[in-house]
Amino acid sequence: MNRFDTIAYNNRLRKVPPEQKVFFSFLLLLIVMLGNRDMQTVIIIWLAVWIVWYARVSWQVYVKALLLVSAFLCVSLPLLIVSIDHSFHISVNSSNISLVITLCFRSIAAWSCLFFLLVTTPFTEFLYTLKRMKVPSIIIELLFLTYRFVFVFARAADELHVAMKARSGGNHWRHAAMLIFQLIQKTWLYYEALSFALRARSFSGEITYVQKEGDVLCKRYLFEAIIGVVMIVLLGVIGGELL
Amino acid sequence: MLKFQDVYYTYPDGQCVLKGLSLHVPLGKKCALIGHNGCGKTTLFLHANGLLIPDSGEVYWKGKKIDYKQKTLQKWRQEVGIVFQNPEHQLIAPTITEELAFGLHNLRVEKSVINQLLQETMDDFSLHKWRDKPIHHLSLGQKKWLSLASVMIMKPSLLILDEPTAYLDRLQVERFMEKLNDIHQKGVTVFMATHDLDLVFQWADVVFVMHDGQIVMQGKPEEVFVQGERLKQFQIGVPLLAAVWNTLFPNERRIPRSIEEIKARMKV
Amino acid sequence: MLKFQDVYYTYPDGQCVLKGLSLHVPLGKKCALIGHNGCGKTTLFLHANGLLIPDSGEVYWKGKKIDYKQKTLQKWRQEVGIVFQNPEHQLIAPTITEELAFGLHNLRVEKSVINQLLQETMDDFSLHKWRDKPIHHLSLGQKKWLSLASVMIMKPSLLILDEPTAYLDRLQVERFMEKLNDIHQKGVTVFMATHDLDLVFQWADVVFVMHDGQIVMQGKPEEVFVQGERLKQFQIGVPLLAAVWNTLFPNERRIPRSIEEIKARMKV
Amino acid sequence: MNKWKLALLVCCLSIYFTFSSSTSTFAMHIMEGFLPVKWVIFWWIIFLPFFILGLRSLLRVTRKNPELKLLMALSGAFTFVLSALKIPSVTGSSSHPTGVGLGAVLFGPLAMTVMGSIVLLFQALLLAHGGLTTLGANAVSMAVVGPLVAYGIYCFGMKTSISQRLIIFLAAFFSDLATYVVTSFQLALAFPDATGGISASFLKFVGIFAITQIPLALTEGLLTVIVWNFLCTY
Repeated sequence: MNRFDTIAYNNRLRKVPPEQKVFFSFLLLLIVMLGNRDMQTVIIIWLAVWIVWYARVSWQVYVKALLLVSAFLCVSLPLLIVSIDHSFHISVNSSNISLVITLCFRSIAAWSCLFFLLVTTPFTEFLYTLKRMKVPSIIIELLFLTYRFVFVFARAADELHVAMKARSGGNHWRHAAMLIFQLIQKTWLYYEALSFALRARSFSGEITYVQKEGDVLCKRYLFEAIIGVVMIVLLGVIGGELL
Repeated sequence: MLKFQDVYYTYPDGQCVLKGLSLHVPLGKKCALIGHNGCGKTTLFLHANGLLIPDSGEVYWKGKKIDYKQKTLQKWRQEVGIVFQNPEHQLIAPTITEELAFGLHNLRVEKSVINQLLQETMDDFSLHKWRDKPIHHLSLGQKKWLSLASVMIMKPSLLILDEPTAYLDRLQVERFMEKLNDIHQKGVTVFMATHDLDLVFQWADVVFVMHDGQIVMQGKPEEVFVQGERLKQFQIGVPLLAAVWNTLFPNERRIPRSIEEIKARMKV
Repeated sequence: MLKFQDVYYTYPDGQCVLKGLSLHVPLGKKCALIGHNGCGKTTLFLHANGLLIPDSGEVYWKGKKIDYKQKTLQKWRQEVGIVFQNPEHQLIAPTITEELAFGLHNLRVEKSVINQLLQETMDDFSLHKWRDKPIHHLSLGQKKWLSLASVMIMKPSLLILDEPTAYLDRLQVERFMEKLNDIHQKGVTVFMATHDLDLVFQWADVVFVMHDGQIVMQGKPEEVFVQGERLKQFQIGVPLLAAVWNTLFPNERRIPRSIEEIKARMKV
Repeated sequence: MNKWKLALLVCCLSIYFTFSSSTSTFAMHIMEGFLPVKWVIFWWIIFLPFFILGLRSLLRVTRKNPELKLLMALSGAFTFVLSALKIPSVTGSSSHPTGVGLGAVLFGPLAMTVMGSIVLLFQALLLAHGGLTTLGANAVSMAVVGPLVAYGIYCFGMKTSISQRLIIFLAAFFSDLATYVVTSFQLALAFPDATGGISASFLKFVGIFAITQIPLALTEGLLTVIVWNFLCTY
């Protein structure tokens, strides 16, 4: 988790306005969901280029994540290929196989869109975009605060776990219960301390966030994105399978 | 400036922490509060801007008795800035800009003013280089620095700090104290609790010794730290410098407060 | 006793922290590690009982090269006890008794032995009076004390401490250091990282200076702290005592390490 | 224990067990792009009314007491972190809407829906688990049905004289089962069996998941009871 988050702050597309990235990946996601297999293949490859080359995310990270997702997929596929009739007779149906292949391409392409967003856009900047999209402020506030605390707890959990390991522990289910218990205590401690801090700063009942400003549209990437999307859509139209 | 008169406070769990505390923080001075852990320092600070309300006794701010109405509180809290011990317990927003703007926005300051203050504070605390970093990528020292900045952006007239130098290394302490002196130069009264007696000795104008919910000694550091025996009774020691000096020159009552002062004296 | 040879370590996020570190902690000595924040001290400690595995370089424990097999690790971790910086993130069990027994349970020590060790440790650290308290009701100082006890119950032969005195008041520091000396007297090697140079100067037999992932200086405190200029380069200062002494008696190279030593010298 | 503290504890526990480790079993988290478009839309439409109702109840609660936002965010973060931790026997297990219902008693059941969805969003955007298109479907099983079942069992249990621990165990156990049945149902609808249709497909999914889910539901129920014991004792 820390890893993807760190990459999101340090990749080469960091300075590209978040709206551009969010819109781009959402648009591609839409095309993936509606499009055919050719379009999905092109999108998988194209996004790999964006992620590894333009954003300079290390290819090991990308490949590892991709393998993990493929593994998840593989686990679930046999279930779909096999069909059982009422007499518990197991058979393999050829129409199922083509369904599964379609599913594979769609899933991986959709995942690519999500992953692109994940490694190029810091979560806070994603929230700015949500705000522009007029998502209710209570949701954004909660996401905003949660994001801050996630890393506080991640650290606490991590240090507790190291301390357990230092005393040869951490493999027992009872230790897991202890860890959860400690984290709950920390949660309460944080609540008490932070509510003082909030009041000390005249908390008005509304957690705020300023608009990120000064982003300029990045023409080079915008240009490529538009051309690419148009070409993919054309590919779909020529293939005649769009929608 | 800030005055406590006979303040009593008992926590809801029955623990009585302030037991008739009286204290006067004078305007424009560098004040230090010392005392062993658990003597009530943090509780005292929480009374200094109305986060806790005394069970009995009065608190005065700039000569006026505090009435704990919402409006008074809001103004008061803007004028008294507190930097808590643990920056993790103070920083609320996940990014630096938002963290700085948080207090201002709560006071419904106008956007253009916020932006201007943001710019100033970023310059003042040289935060520009971290600007794009999220708070969870900062080190502890940087978090401490940021929590000071996010309090100072409110332009308080009294700055309260709880153990600001713990876990910092020498260079970080130096930078931090330099900044505090800067802030003090600009007219802000500074009030700090710490265990670092040498720091207190060198830095403070006034020292308050707290013990068991009361202020038991106060005065200039050279006056307070001469009374080694009494301090011992309150579980507080003597700054190393004072101890060395007393050993070397037991008859000389005027203790130098820093190495520079020793150097100067040696020359004379 | 513990030896690092040319150890390199890079965190998964690409941050290179140890850059060819070599270090030898001698048996039975009181060792101190100093260096500015972020120089890699904590990472070094995590290598000292196999919580992290070096990218390259070797670690030796009692002359044997560590092979990082499960069995070696378990024995090693019993022999090297680490007290981490933040007691909040070290204590894991809900009660004091369970916390103390935690490590022993993991080693599958017999119940009767555990009970006996518990009794001993409780006596030794005078924990009886808190025995029934849940851990989250302890103060920070007490938590630190408990985390020391829960490491010492494993009878390690090397004790590692990361900033043990931060946030403690003078009396607590004194008690803590007394205990450490006790432990050392019983034959345990102690290895401590701290920013309190005066403490190091008074207490340590050997000082290691760490900078940017390497050990750059080492030796007896009197030898190390004489080199003020070099230390400055590593963002480390000089203990106050040494600074005072140098100012007062610039020609005297033998710096006393404590006030007692000054007193003794004055008599002579 | 004061009321809000209790609320926090329950809420944390509950959300935690909902999501504890859906990371390792694909089953409980339908991954991005897995569902065809029409089902994506369908489940979003089912999910949104609950979400909006939840949002309204949340607004009501936080307007009265703004600091509760802090509490909710803290428990959300807590949940998310535990779900991302790699500790044996914490992960490797499945989803568990244990006490979402219990948290619901204090926060209001619909507020739990919002918190649950937020955790799902975090899992998608920080870990790439689950997904945006499938968020609707996942939220229906984990943030709507699971909590409701737990809530129902809790309310029912409190009226009887069954011991509290047993109620908690049962709430945990059954809400987990409910979640996985719903997920199976969602998958069956989207991928009907070529010969046996939806019902055969449903049996197929339920049958296979049962092998992994029932033991996990049992162990996690026990884990919940242990943590609950700690909380009550100390």
